[in-house]
Amino acid sequence: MIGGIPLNDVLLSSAALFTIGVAGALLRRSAITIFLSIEVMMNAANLALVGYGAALGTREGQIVVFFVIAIAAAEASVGLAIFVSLFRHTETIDVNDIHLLKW
Amino acid sequence: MAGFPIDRVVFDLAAAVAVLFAGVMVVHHHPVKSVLALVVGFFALAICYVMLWAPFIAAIQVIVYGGAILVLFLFVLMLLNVGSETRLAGSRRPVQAVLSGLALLLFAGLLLGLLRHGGAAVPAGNQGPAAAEIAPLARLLFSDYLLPFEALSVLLLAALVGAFVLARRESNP
Amino acid sequence: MTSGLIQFGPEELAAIWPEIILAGAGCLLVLLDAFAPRSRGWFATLSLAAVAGSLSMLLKAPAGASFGGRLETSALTSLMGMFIGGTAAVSILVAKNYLRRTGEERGEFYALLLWGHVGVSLLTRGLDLLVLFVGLELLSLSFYVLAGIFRTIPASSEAGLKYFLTGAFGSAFTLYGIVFLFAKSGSVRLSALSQVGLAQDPLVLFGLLLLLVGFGFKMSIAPFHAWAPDVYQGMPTPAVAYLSVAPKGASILVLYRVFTAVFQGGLPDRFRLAVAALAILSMTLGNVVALAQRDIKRLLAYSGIAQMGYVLIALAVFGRDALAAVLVFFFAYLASNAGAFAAVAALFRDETKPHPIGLLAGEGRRSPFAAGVLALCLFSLAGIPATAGFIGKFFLFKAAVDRGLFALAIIGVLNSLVSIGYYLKVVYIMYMRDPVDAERAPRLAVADGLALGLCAAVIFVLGIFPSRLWDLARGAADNFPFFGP
Amino acid sequence: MIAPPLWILPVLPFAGFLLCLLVGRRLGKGFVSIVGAGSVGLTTVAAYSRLLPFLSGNRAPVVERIADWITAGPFSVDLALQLDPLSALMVSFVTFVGFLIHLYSIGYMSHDETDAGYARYFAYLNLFMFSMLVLVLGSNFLVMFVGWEGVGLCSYLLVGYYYEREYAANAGRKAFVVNRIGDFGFLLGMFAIFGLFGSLDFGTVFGAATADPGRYAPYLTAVCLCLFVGAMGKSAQVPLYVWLPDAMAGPTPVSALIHAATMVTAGVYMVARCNVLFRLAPDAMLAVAIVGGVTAIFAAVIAVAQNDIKKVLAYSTVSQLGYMFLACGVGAYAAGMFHVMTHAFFKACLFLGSGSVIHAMGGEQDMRKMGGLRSKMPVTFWTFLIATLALSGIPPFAGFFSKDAILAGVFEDRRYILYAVGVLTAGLTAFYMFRLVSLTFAGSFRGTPEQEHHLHESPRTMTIPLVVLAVLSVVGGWVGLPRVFSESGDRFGAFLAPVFPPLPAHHETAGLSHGTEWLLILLSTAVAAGGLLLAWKWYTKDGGREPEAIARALPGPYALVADKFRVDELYEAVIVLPFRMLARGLWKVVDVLIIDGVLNAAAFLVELTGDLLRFLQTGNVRNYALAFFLGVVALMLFVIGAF
Amino acid sequence: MDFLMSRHLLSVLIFLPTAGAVLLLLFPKSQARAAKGFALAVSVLELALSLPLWMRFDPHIPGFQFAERLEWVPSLGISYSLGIDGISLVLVLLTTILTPVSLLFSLTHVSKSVRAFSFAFLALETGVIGTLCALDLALFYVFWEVMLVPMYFIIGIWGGTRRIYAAMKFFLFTMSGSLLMFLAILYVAGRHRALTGEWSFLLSDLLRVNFPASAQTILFLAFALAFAIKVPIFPLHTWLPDAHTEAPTAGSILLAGVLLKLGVYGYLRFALPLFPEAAMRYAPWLGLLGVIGVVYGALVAFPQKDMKRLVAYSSVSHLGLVVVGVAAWTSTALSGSVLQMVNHGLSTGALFLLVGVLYERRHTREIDAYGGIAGVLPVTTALFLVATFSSIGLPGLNGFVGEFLILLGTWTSAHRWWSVVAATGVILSAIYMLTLVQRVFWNPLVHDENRTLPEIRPSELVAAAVLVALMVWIGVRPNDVLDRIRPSVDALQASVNARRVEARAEVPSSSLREARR
Repeated sequence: MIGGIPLNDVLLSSAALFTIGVAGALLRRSAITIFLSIEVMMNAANLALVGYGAALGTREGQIVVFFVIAIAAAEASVGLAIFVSLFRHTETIDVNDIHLLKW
Repeated sequence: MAGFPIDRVVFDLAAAVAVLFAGVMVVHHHPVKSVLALVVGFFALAICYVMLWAPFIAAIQVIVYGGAILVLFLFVLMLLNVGSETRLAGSRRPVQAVLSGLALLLFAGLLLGLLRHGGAAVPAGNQGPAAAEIAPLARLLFSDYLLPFEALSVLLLAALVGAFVLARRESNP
Repeated sequence: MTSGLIQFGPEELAAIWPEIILAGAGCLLVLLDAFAPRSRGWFATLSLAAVAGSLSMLLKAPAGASFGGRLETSALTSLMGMFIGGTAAVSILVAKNYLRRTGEERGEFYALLLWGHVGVSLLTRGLDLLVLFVGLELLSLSFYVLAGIFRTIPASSEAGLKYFLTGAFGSAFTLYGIVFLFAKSGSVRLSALSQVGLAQDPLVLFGLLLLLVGFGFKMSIAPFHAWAPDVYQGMPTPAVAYLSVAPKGASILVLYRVFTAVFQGGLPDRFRLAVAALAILSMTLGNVVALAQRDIKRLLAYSGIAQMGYVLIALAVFGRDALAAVLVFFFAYLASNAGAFAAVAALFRDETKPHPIGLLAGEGRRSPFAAGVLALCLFSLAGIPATAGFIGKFFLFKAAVDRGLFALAIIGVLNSLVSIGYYLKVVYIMYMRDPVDAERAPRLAVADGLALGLCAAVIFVLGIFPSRLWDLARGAADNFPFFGP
Repeated sequence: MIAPPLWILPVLPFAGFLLCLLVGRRLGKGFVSIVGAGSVGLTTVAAYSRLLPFLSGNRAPVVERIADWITAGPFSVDLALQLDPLSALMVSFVTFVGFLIHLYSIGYMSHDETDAGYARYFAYLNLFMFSMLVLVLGSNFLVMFVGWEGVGLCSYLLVGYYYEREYAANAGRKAFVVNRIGDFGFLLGMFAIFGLFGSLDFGTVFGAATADPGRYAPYLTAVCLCLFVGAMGKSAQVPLYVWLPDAMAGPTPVSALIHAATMVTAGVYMVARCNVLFRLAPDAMLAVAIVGGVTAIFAAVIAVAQNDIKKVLAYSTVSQLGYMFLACGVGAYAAGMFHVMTHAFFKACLFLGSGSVIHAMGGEQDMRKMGGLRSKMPVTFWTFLIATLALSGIPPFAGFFSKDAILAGVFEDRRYILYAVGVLTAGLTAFYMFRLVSLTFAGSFRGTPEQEHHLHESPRTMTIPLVVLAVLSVVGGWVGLPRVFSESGDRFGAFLAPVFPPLPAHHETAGLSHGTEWLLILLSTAVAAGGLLLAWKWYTKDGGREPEAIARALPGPYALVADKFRVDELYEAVIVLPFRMLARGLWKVVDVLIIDGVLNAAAFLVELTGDLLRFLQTGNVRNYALAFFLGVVALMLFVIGAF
Repeated sequence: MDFLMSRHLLSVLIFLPTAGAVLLLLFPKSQARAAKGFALAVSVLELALSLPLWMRFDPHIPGFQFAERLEWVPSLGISYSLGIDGISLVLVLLTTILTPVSLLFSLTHVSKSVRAFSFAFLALETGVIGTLCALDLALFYVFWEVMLVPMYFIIGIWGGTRRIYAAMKFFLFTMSGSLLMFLAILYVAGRHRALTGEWSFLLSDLLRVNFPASAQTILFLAFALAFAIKVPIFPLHTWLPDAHTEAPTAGSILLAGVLLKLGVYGYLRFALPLFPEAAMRYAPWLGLLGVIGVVYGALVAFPQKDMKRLVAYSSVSHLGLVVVGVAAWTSTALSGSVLQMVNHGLSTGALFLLVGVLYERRHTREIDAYGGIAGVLPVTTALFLVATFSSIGLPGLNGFVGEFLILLGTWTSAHRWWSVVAATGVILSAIYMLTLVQRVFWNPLVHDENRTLPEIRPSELVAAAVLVALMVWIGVRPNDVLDRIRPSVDALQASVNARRVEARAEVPSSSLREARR
């Protein structure tokens, strides 16, 4: 229990978020949406981290989350840059239409 | 503390909202709308963090995620003005969709099964709301976590340069 | 443990110098590129110096854990340092001429390479899940960019996209795994993982599994390999030379660290079986599909997938000799694989096109040295004796046989039989087919020659005098915090 | 007179061989003639200078060890030569006849051959002399086998001497291969002997056998049969005789030397040499006798219907060899060897005579195109006639005595059927020989005019040997007179006696009474004379009308005989063809189809799998992510699905 | 120098060719002929250096001579240890003789990237001699595999039309066998460690290890497979005709002359002594396959249309006989087998060489393209005849001695019928070889282009003459060779039989391990 909040609620919602993230990553075709879904997955992790941290009474959880968020930001900038530079060639970011390299 | 478990209700509501909007993000065809849905989801998450005695995290969640990252997404979307996905995902290759669906169900099932063992190994610490203080967090960051913190700085620098290299217009110097 | 003072003493400094040098050199390169474009010709040299410097600092650094037990300095890390340093050196040498040829001789390339190198170095030294994660991300981010750095070439950008999406996806899983390890040990330190009872806890197993997946992804182990062929094909070859070697070695080391921390009584059977299954899948898929490849870089990618399968055998064996074998194997793999990519960079002159094997026809006579080294590297990868590759396989299979994993060993050798099929295919195309175009080959650039010569030398020396390295590796493995057998 | 060591004998012709082979073609015919014939001449001299003391001495076997040869494990054999009455006999006429034929060859070959060919011819001939001497002088089975194979090799080379003629090349190959079939038996025989006696040395083996017959007798039948297979191959016995008629493709002197006088009798020599073993194996002896008898009559019948002069002589040789084995088979080894010797004289004479005829006819061998040569080449005719009489067994010519001795031996051994066969053969022999003489020398010439104009007597080098041999064909038999003429007459048998030691537990048949012996002599002589007269009447007096009548009367049998009972065709159909098909089948089916097929299929499958799996790499990131995720789920199921 | 000659002669012999090969690279492309000459000189020097081996070899010492030992990977007990006994001695000399012969032949015939060609040959020589001298399993394996690479290039670069297929087939076949042997070696060493606590790959050490029957069987099969493929034994032989046919002449000479022998050699040196029980249990099967090989090879050789292919199949037949001799396991048969390996090297080497002589003039291996050329090429014909008769075992030439000893020894063994069936090879070999001779050299000369074929060149003549001389020498004085072989063979048998006895008396190894603890 964290205050009045059972840890399981936290974990369940985190799990739900993670699964949804995976689902998005697998089912969407726009590279951007896929990336968004991946962000959701990381947030799921964050939620679990904070929850555990609180449950264990250590701040490490929050520390890790802090790092994760920073990293997520960095990833976002790089990723979007990649999208942009790719878009210059292909005029699309629909991954179904991006298969120059295959087989 | 007996009585109405206000904390829990609030947390669950917020979590529900977060999950809901994450779902919306996934199913919505138009990327922009997806982003906006996600903004809401992240705000809800921020609330969860508050409820979990992590106001600082909540703050950067709002600022960095909601404020920076998603906005960046929006910019890019505008820049490339990508329209909504014409067809629903995978309708061209049903295999992908079907397999993903099955795998997801399995995964979710296993995850739920696992979380039965979710209880923390260590009994809950007694510091309680004290965890919410930010100063010790900062101290930790610069003492105990100095190494990863510095590494993070390199990482950000790399990301910066990288983004610059990639997004620069024409290649000849 | 958390007092208020900033904990940064001389020993911390001594321990972190190598990374500082690399990161600093990176910044310097970027600045020079911006403000003194003239000096571009010297970038490669500068980066080499940085790598060398950091390595020397690493070797000088006093052994022990620093940063509150988050950073290790030991015989093991210095050995790994030599390994990744060597990889970096080769890819920088290759990059020199390659970039000039493609008109992309920019500081950023080297800078990103060095920063990625910092990430790998942290992976090899980190004793803390957070450090490891940051290192992983640092590595990944730099190479996402390097993959797509040729913005004028669609293939390159596509490689960037694919690597980025799959990589981000993968690291999300890694992160989730870290969450559960943290949850159960209450800390992100590896040392905390070695508490009693964790080895049985399903959540911990789940976390370890996700780590296995995440780092297996970096090692391009089937079924987490799919990115490798596409990315290798589109990525600038020098970067591939690095990416296809150093991170893999670092990753297996990380897995060893984490697993040994948790499983003090040896791997649980199901876990060992799972690893073995991955190994078999990787070997078989990699080798069989490689047979069908037409593009040399894709072929090497699949060969790499197969080779990592062999490495996983050592993980399944899970013992000191096995770890030492892995170390030796990776030195051999460095020389052979990086050497192969170096040769590819030297032999294919047009970067905008793919690298079909057929173009190599007759190179055996047109450019004897590069072709010769490529052939040598391929023979080494195939594990022909008197080359380093044989030594690597020798110790791996020896470990497996000693542990009684005969089935695994037999499948392994049968696979290497299959692998001969495609390695020799390349060789005979180079030597037994006539050139497609009669035009004389441009003479080999100094840097390329240096890189190739280096790899060839290592392949022979290691192949003929393995004793020294083996003893080093064995020593390094000895003071590895093994609790188990 | 100094007695040279035995090794000189083979070494001299070998030296001649080397000289002719290496420098002969450059130094020309004169040189080759001198070296070729000279070396053999020297050999002859050396041989006799060695033999005469031996004859005068106590005739105890002399073994001269040259060197050790092969030693491996328990097996060890020396290079050693031995001189005993048997080998002495062989050496005496081998060297002498050989020398004569070398002389003859000088004249015969000098015309139409290039220097190279001439040198090659004499080289081979010398090599043959070497091998033959090794064969007869060898003091153990292995050295003997060296000569055995060596003569086979020379026969192969000389039969195929006109290599650019396909039939000659075929004949040479056939000769060697059929001989090899025999050698197969010989080898097994040697193995068995070594297995039994632990040695291949004649002295040791025969000594052991005589010492303790009871111990070895049970195994010896098999051993002897193996050895006899070898003899059958070398001495052209049914069913392995087929190579000898074809071997006539070689130059005629070769036929005379190798395929009449010397090599083909090696089988008889070998059986005689092993008489100890054979006599301990009665069943084997019987087999030898039967094979001999069958061969004798069979070949004689074929000879009756042949028109090629050399073919007739060839089949006659086969038939006579049968005689010799018949003798050995009934234990009359001395008689057999006696016939070997006399046969060497008159058959060599006949072949050389036919050679001189063919020479004169410009290569023509078909008797139907000859006739009336008597006046054109008298020397040839008279010598030929004498030899014919000798072969036909007309007293007092050589053949009479040897043949009579054989028949007597057969009768003595109570093999009456075989005796009948022998007598019948004698009649046939006389018949076809006089058919030959009549067709060739009597009557009028039937060839082309320019052949007729070209006819001439042969040069000295050819006629002298003819005369010498003719003389020998007359007197050669007088060394072995039947007992009815004089008790001590059989000097020949007495001479060879030590080679055929009495065996314990082996009954010696009591000799025949004089009366029976007289009868036998008269009978055989009468039959011979009858055949002779019939042939003379049919072919000389009334120019061969009856035979044609007979041929027309029963065409089937006649054609069968004329086609040599179509044995070659039979072998072709039953052995050669299946062999070819089997070989080809194994290659195409087992090698190509099965083994390589399986392997290539496996390789192909692997490649195919690769080609298919390759397309899993769709290039679509979402599939990659899915693969990744599926991997995760699978691992979870496997590792923690249990919990 | 004396130091080298006296105490490191084997090492000198092993690495002299490599050194020469490295020096070859210094020659400029233009100096092709000089490079060839140099390579030839090196191989001749090698031959000269190998003669002292023959002289100083003491037949009365059964053990290994000229021994050398250096630590190589001490922590694993892998050592660079060399030594030869009579068996390896004769094969080493065969190698040092055939290499210059093939280089001498190539002197006038190879034009395509000459330096590489000579390099490959010298490297090959190193590999072969190393394999023959190694007394440490790891070292042996290294040389054993290293051999493949130069041979692969020799076939693949300078070979005939289907050379790539042939080279690939050769490499994969051989590799597939040796990889399992590799694991077996590892297991054997590991077992030694388990029993004694010491790592060692040294043959002499591993010979002290006894293996449980089950393991022994598997290990033996692993070894035997590797060697059987190399020999090659009947069902595994199909790589050989392709490799021989496509390889350049010089390559065929060494392939047939030397490489095939290494299979039998390895079997005698390692498989038999290490796993005597299993070896004896499977000897009947081995002999059976050998017998089949004799007959099968001879039969299949007969219908061949390609000269080299025919000779290749004859090799299958001859080596089948060698295998029979080994399986028969009597000292006569064993000596015969070892001697026959040398004989086969000489005769088949000569045959390939002379076929090469024809090929270089006519540029086809089709038998039907020839016929009646005996008159055009008398010397070649004569040489070919000698080689032929040596290969079909005519007494007075080398082939006969070996063949006879094997058959005789087999007859005295427990498997008499092997020798009966194998003896039919005497007939069959005559059939196919004489058919070949007739169709090539005799019969009418039908193809006019054959009328003008130039006669054999001096260099070729010398190369062939050397072989012919050796054939005659061994045929007449086989004891010069046998005396050196015999003691080693006896020692081999003695040790194997001793181990079998000891193995029966051996306490279960597990309890033995307890004892060691």
